[in-house]
Amino acid sequence: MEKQQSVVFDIERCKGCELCTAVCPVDIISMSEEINSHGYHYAEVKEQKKCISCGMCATMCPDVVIEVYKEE
Amino acid sequence: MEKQQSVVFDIERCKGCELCTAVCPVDIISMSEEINSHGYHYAEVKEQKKCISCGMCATMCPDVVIEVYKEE
Amino acid sequence: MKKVAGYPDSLTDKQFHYCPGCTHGIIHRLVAEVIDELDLKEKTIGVAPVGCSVLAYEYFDVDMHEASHGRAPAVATGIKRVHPDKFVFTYQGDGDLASIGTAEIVHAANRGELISTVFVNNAIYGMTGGQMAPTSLEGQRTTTSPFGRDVKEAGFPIKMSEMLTELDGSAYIARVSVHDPKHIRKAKKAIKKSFEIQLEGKGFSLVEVLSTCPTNWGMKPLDAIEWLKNNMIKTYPLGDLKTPEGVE
Amino acid sequence: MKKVAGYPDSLTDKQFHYCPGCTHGIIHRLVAEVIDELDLKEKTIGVAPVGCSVLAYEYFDVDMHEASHGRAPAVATGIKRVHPDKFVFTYQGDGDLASIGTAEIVHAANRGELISTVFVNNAIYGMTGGQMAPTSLEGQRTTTSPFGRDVKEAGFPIKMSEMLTELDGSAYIARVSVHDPKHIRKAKKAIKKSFEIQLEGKGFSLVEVLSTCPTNWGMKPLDAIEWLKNNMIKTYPLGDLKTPEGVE
Amino acid sequence: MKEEIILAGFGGQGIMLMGKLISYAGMKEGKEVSWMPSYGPEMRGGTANCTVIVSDKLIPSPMTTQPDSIIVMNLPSFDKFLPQVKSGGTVFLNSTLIEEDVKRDDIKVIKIPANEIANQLGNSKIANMVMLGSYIENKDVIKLKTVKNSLESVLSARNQDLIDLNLKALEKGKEYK
Amino acid sequence: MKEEIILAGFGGQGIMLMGKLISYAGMKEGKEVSWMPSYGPEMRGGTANCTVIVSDKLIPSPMTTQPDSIIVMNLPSFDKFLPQVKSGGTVFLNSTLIEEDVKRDDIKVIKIPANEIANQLGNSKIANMVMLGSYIENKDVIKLKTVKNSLESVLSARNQDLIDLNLKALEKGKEYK
Amino acid sequence: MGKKTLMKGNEAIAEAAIRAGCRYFFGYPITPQSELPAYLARKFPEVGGTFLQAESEVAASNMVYGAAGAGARVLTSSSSPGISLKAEGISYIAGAELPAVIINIMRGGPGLGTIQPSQADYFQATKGMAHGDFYLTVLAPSSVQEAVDLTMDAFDIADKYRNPVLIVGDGIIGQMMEPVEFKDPIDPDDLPKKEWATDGAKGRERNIINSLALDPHDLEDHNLKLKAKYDRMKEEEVRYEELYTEDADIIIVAYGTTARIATSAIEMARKDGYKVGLIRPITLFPFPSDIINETADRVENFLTVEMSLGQMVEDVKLAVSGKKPVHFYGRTGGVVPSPEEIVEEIEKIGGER
Amino acid sequence: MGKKTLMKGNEAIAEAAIRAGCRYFFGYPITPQSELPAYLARKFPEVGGTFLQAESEVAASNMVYGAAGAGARVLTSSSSPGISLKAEGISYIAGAELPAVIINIMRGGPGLGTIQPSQADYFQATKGMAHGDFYLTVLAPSSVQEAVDLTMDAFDIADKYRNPVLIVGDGIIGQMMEPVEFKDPIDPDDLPKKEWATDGAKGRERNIINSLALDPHDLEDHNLKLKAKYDRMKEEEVRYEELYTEDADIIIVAYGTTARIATSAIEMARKDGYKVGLIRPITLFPFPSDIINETADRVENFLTVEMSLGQMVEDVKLAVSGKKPVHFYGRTGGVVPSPEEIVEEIEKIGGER
Ligand SMILES: Cc1ncc(C[n+]2csc(CCOP(=O)(O)OP(=O)(O)O)c2C)c(N)n1
Ligand SMILES: Cc1ncc(C[n+]2csc(CCOP(=O)(O)OP(=O)(O)O)c2C)c(N)n1
Ligand code: SF4
Ligand code: SF4
Ligand code: SF4
Ligand code: SF4
Ligand code: SF4
Ligand code: SF4
Ligand SMILES: [Mg+2]
Ligand SMILES: [Mg+2]
Repeated sequence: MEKQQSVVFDIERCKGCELCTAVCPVDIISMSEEINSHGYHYAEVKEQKKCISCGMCATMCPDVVIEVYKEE
Repeated sequence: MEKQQSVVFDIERCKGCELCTAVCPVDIISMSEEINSHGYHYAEVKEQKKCISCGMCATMCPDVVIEVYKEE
Repeated sequence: MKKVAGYPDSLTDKQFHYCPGCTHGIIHRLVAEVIDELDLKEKTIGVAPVGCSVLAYEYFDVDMHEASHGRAPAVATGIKRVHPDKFVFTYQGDGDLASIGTAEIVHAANRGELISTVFVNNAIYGMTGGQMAPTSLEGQRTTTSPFGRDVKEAGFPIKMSEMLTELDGSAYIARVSVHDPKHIRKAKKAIKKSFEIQLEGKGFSLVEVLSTCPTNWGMKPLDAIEWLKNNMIKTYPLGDLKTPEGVE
Repeated sequence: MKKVAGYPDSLTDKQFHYCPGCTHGIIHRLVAEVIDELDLKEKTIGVAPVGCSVLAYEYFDVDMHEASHGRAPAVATGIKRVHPDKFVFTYQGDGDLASIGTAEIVHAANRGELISTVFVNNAIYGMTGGQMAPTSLEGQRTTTSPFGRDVKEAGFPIKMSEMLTELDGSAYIARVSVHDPKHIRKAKKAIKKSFEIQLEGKGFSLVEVLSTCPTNWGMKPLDAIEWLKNNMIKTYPLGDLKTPEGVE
Repeated sequence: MKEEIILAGFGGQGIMLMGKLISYAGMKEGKEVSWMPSYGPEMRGGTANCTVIVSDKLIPSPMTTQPDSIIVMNLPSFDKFLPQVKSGGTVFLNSTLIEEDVKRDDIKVIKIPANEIANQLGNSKIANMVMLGSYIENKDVIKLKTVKNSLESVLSARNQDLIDLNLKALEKGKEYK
Repeated sequence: MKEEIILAGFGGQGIMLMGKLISYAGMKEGKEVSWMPSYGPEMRGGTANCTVIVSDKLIPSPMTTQPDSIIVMNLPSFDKFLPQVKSGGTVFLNSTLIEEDVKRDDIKVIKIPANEIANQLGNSKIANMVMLGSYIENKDVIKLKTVKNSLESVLSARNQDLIDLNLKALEKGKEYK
Repeated sequence: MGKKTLMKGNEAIAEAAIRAGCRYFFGYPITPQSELPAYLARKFPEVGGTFLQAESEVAASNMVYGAAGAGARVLTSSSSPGISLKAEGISYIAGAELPAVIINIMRGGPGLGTIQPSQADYFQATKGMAHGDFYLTVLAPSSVQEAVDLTMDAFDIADKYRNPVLIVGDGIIGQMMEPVEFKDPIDPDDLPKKEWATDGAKGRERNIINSLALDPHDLEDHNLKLKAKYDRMKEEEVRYEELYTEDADIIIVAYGTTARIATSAIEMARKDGYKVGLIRPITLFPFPSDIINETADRVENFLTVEMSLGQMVEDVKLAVSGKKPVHFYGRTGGVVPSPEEIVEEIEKIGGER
Repeated sequence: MGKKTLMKGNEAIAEAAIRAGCRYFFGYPITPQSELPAYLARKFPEVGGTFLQAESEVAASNMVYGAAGAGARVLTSSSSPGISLKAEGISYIAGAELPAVIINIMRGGPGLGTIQPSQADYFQATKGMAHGDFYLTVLAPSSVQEAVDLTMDAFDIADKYRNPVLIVGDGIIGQMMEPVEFKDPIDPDDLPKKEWATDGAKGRERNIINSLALDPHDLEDHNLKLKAKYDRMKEEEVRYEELYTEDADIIIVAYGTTARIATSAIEMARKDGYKVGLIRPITLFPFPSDIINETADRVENFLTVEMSLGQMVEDVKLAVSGKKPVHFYGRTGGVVPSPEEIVEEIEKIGGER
C-alpha cells in the first residue's frame, strides 16, 4: 500500500458503483477504463495531490474499498 | 314464562355469580337457597312489584338469564 | 308488558360454558345485540379464536369459522377477500391477539383489512389455566409469574390498542370495559361503531374490552369486577383511541 | 500520514457479496466501527437475519448466530438471557423484521430485552428478487405489486419504528439514512447510542436505517441514492423517535 | 392386592384431593400407586374425577374401566360410573346429593350423607373427608393413621388450621358402613 | 438428434436469453426442448449459466454433465465447463474475454471476439447474439430463420427497436466457423 | 388444448391454477418458487383474482384456511422452510376438511440449507407434516407439462375429498422452461356451489368450519371419517408411470426430477445390457404400493433414487415387504445426482457386464 | 437417589430438568403440559434459572435456538399444535447441530382436536418434523419415573450428539401422579464447556452458529456428517423393554402409556392362555428394529397398538420386513384404548381359546 497517497483504493474490492465519485468535494474520483477480476470498472484518483483527505469517499463507499490518509 | 312479572330469570341458565345483585338500584335480587341442576344457587326476585324495570340486572348478567318487562 | 331486555336473536340457545361471573358472556351478548340491531345475521361470518371463547361458534347464530390460535385476523382476511360484501368479525382473547397473534393483528390493521375485531383483554390466559398474558398487570400473580409479573424479566403490560393506532390502515380503535351497566352500554356503542366502520368501508376496526377472569384471578365474580375497575383501567385507559377523524 | 478512514477491525477481510452500490455495505461498516469504538469485539454476539444480509456472519468478526427468517429478536433473546453480560445485536431487513418477524420484534421491544437492533429498511425483499415489503412505498412497483403498491389491497407502508415507540420496553428508537456522508455520520451516531443504551441496561433499542436496493429497484446505484433521498424519507421521516427521555 | 378406585363429583367438592390422599397414603405404606385426573374439557364448574390405583405390584394401566370402588359425590357422577363398578365392588355415595336408588345387586352400596354431616361440622367443603373416612373404614386399602399423617403433607401450610376439622370429618365418615 | 448445450458467462451478458432463443426456436421447429437455468446463490453480479437440450425425443434429464456444445462468454465459465464437453463436442468461446488456449484436441473450438464485434456494432449488450449467430451456423440444431422470428416473441415489446441490431449481430456471428 | 408455449415451471403452475378456476392466492416470498406468485400478481387482475402477499407463511396458511372455508378455490405456494411454518395451519385445514392446493418447490435442508433442488421433504409431505392423524394428497410432477396437468387436477381432487392437496417439485421443475399446452380454462362461476362454506347464513342453516371436538369420541369418529377418505384415495387416486418394466430385473423407483435423471440412466444402462425399469410414483400419497408389491414378484432388485438421505425408500420397502432387496442411492443438500452416478449404482447391483 | 415423592408427570419432568443442570426454559402455554412451565416458574428462582414465557411457540423455538447456540442446557415444552409451530425452528436447531430438549405432551389432532391423550404425532416426531434430512432422538417414557430418568438422560444425549432430543408423552404421562425418586442434581457449572458456543470471542477464534450453506456440496457434506451421527445413535442409543417375550407367539409393540395398557391386556390374555409378549420401544428414534426383526424369526404375529390411526406400525413393518403378519389396533382423537379391547384383538389373532 502506497503510504504516500492520500487516498488508497483496494481495487479488487471495488464494484464500480460510483457512489464515491458523487461525494468527492473536489471531484477527483473517476472510473477506470480497466476492469478488475470481477469484471468491474473500478474507481481511481489520478490527481492524488488534489485530495483534501476529507474522507467523504470512504464514508460513502459500501464496499470498504477506500483508505484515506492525512498529513499529520 | 310469567308475563305478569317484570323480571324473569331463566334459573337453569343462572350460575349464581351474583353480578346482578350488585347493580339492582332497588336491591331486590337475592340468591336462592335452592340449587339448580348444575349445582348453582340461582338469583331470584321475590318482590317483583318493587322492580322498576330498569334492566340493569339484565345488562350485567353474563349468562343472559334475565328478561325484563315494562308496563306499556 | 313490553320486553326491555332479553335474549338476542343472534345467539343460539346453547348455554355458555363460561365460569360463573365471567364477563365473556356479557361481551357475547353485546356482539349479538349489535348484529341484531344492524340486521347482519344473514351476512355475518364470525371467526372464533383459541381461548376460552373457542366455542363462540356454538353461541353466535351466524356462519362461524374456528381459527387456529392467534390467526383469527388471517382467517378473517381470507374470508373477507372471498366475500367482500359480507360482514366479518373476529373475537379474540389477549393471549390470542396480543401474544401469538401479534403479527396477524398488526398486519390486518396495517392493511386496513375490512374486518372488525372484538378483543377481550382479561389480563390472563383463561383457557389454559391462568398463565401470564402479555397484558397481565405489573406484579400480577399467575401460574407462570408466581411471584408477580416482573416487568424487567417478563415485559410490560402490552398496549396493543395504542400500538395499532400508529398504523395507517386502522380506522377505529377503542377501549371499553364491562364492569358496570353504564360501561356495558358504552362498550356496546363502541362495538356498534366498529361494525359500522367496516360496513362503511373505512378500514380496520378494533374494540378492546376489559374483561374478568374470576377463576384464574382466584376471585369471586364480584371481587373480579372490582379488581378490573380498580386496577386494569389504570393500566389500560378507556376511550376512543383512534377514530376516522384522528388519533386521541 | 495518519489514517483518517479505513478498514474497521471488527470486519473480516471477506469481500461483501452485496450488489454494486448496495448500502448494506455502508451499514455493515458503521456497525463494525461502533463495535471497535466501544471495544466490544470480544464481548459481542451478533445475530444475522435471513435476507441479503444473511451472510453477515461472514463479515462481522465476532461470534455470530444465523437466525431463521424474522426470528432474530427471539434468537437474540435466547443468547442474551444466557449471557446477560455480553453485547447482543440483531441485523435485520424489512421483510425479516417488519413482516414475518413482527411478533418477535414487538415482544422483544415490549420486554425491554437488552438487545440492539439494526433494522435495514430498503422497502423491498432484496434477497428473494424484489417482492413487495410491508415497507414498500405507495405505488412502488415490485414483482408482487407489478402495477404499483395499492394500499387498499396490500396495506400501507408500515411504520414499525413509530409503532415500537408505543411499547414501554423500548428505550431508544431512531430512524436514519445513509444517502450521503452527513447522514451516514448521523446514522453511526444513532447506532452508537443504541449500543450504549444496551450497555447501560436501559432497555431495547433499535435504529432503522433507510437503505437502497439498486438491483431490485431497477436503478443505477446513484439513482437509487436519489430515490431514497427523494421518496423514502418522505414516508419515513428521520430522527430520534424515542429516547430514554421521551417520545419525539 | 390391587384396588382401583374412581372418585367423582362436582368441581370444588375436593375430589382430586381425596384421590391424592389415598395415593399418598398408599405410597407411604409401601404400595405402588397411581393417581390420574380427568383433565377433559368438561364444562367449567362441571364434573371432576380421578382414578386411583393402589397395588402390591407395578401398575400397568393407570386407567380403569372396572373399578373396585367408586366414590361419587353428585348425581351425574353416580349415573356415569355406577355401571362400571366391578361385580363385587363397592359404591360410596354422597346421599345428600344422590337420592337415586342403586339398581344393581352385585355390589355393595354405602350411603353417606356427606354434605349434611359436613354442614353439621360447620364447613360444607369437608364433605369429601367424610366420604374418605367411610372408604378407609370399609376397604382394607390404606390406614386411617397414614391418611392423618398425610393430610399435613398434602394440605398446604396455610390450611393447617383446617386439619383438625378434616380429622373430625374422617372420624364421622367411619360411622357409615 | 439430441443436442445438449451449456451456456455460461457473467450476469448481464444475456446468457439466459440466448438459451431461451435456442429453446424457443427448437420448439417452433417441432423438437422437444428444455431450458434450465442455474439459480444458485452465485455472488450477485457473478456468473450465470443455463442448460438447453433440443431433441427429437422426450427429454429425460434436463441437466447434463457431458454437453455436446458449450457457449462460454467469460473466463470462469470457460474454466468450469470446458472439461465437461463431450469428446467430439464443440466449444464456442468469447475470445474478447477468454484469451486462454484450449488444451483438448478431441473437441472443436470456435473463437468469436464477441464483445469486440458487439462494440463495433455499437452495443456491448449484443455480444450474446454474435455468439448465437456462430452457434446456429456451426451446429445443425436450429435454423437462423426461426431464431429471427423468435426474437420478436422473446424480446419484450419495448425492445422491438433492438431487433434490427440483434439480427445484424446474428449475421456477424455466422462468419465465425 | 391450446398451442404450445415455452414456460417456466413456476409460471406454468400459476397459469394452470388460473385455468382451474382458482382466484385466490395467499403466500409469502421464498426462493425458488418466486416466479409463481409474481406471475399471479401480474395476471390475476385480468381475471378478477385476489393476490395477497401475507405477512408470513403462518398467516398465509391461515388465510388459505379462511378462504377455503369461505368456499373458494385457493392456492398457496412456498419452499421447504416456509412449508414447515405452514404446517400447523395445514393440520387445521385438513382437520376441518377443506379443499386447498399447496405447492412446495423443495430446497436443500435442514434449516436454511440451500436453494438447490431437493426431495428431502418427502417425509413431511407424506407422513409427518404436522400433529395428528391426517394425510394430504401429494402429487409429484416430473415435467412442466405434468406440473400443469396435475395442478388442474389438484383443485378437483381437493374439492372431491375436501382435503388439501400438496404438489411437490424442486428448483428444476420450478425454474426449468419446457413447452406446455394448457387445457381450456374453467370459469369459477361454473363450479358447483359448496353448501358447507361460510358465506353468510342466508336462507339456510348456519355453517361452521371447525377442527375442535370436545369429546374425544367425536374426534375419533371424525378421524375415522378422514381415514375412510384416505382409504378411498388409495382406491381411486393412485397414479404412477412405468417405463421399461416388462423385461426388467432391476426396478428403479424415483419421482419428480430424479425420475427423469433416472430415465437417462436407464437408457444408458440398457445400452450396456442391464435390464432396468422405472416405476415413477406420481402420487406420493396415496403411494403406488400395489404395483411395486406385484412387481416384486418378478424382478430381482429395487433401487430407490432420491435427492435425500433416504425417505421414500421406506415406502418402497413397505411395499416390497421383504420380497426383494431394496437398495438406495441418494444425494442431498441440493446436489442433483447425475445419470452416470445412477448407472454406477445399477452396475453395483446388476454386476459388471 | 432421594426418597420417593408423589408427583405429576409434568412437574416431575420439570424437576428432572433442573436436576440435569438445565437453567433455561422458553415456552408458550398449552394444555396438557401446563404444570411443567408452572413448576419451573416457581422453582427456577431458587436455582438462578431463567423462565421466559415466549410470545409464541415460533419465538420459543428460536429462543431455544439462541440459548442452545450460546451454550446453555435449554428446555422447551409444548403439545401437538405447538410442536407443529416449533418445527421450522427445530429444523434449524438440528441443522446447526445444537443440543436442546423438547417435550411434546401429545393430544388428539389434527387441527385443534382435543386435549386428551394421543400418539398421533409419531410420524412428526420420528420422520417428517420439518423440511430437510434430519432426525431427532425421540424418547418415549411410560411412567413418571421413566419420564424423570429419560429427561435427565435427554440432556446428556443432546450434548453428546449436538442434536435436539424430543421426549414424547401424552396427557396421561403428564397429568398422572406416581411416586418418583430423583437422582442427585448436576451443577451446571460442572458441565464441560462447549467450545463451539457463542459467548463473545474472547481469546479464541470466533464461533458461528449456522445452518446455511451456499454450496450444495458443502451442505451435502454437512448432511452426511449428520447422517453419521444418526447411524451412531442407531448403534449406541437404541432402548427398549421386553416383557413376557421368551415364550410368546404374539408380540405387541407399543410405547408410552399404550404400552402400559397393553401390559394389562397381556396379563389378562395370558390368564386365558394366550402367549403374548411386549416389545416396548423406549427410543422411537433410533427405533429398536433389530430386536423386532430378530423376534420375528420366532413368533407368529405382531400387533402394534397405538393411539393413532397407525403410525409406528410402519416402523414395525419395516423391521419385520414381511417375515410375519403385523396387525394394528389403534384408537384416535384422544380416545384411550382399554385393556379389554386389546385382549379382543389378541383373541382375533390368536383364535378363540
Ligand atoms: C398453537 C397453540 N398454542 C397454544 C395453545 C393453547 N392455548 C389455548 S387457549 C390459549 C390462550 C388463551 O388465552 P386468551 O387468548 O387470553 O383467551 P382467554 O382464555 O383468556 O379468553 C392458549 C395458549 C393452542 N391451542 N394452540
Ligand atoms: C421461513 C422463510 N420464509 C421465506 C424465506 C425467503 N426469504 C429469504 S430472505 C427474505 C426476505 C428478504 O427481505 P428483507 O428482510 O427485506 O432483506 P433484504 O434482502 O431486503 O435485505 C425472504 C422472504 C425464508 N428463507 N424463510
Ligand atoms: S478523501 Fe475527500 S477529497 Fe480525497 S478523494 Fe476522497 S472524497 Fe475526494
Ligand atoms: S464507492 Fe467504493 S465500490 Fe463504489 S465505486 Fe467507489 S470505491 Fe468502488
Ligand atoms: S330490572 Fe332493575 S329493578 Fe328490576 S330487578 Fe333488574 S335491576 Fe332490579
Ligand atoms: S348475573 Fe345472571 S348468572 Fe349471575 S347470578 Fe345474576 S342471573 Fe345468575
Ligand atoms: S377461565 Fe376465566 S376467562 Fe375462561 S371462562 Fe373461566 S372466568 Fe372466563
Ligand atoms: S438485492 Fe438489493 S439489498 Fe440485496 S444485495 Fe443487491 S442491492 Fe443489496
Ligand atoms: Mg385472556
Ligand atoms: Mg429489504
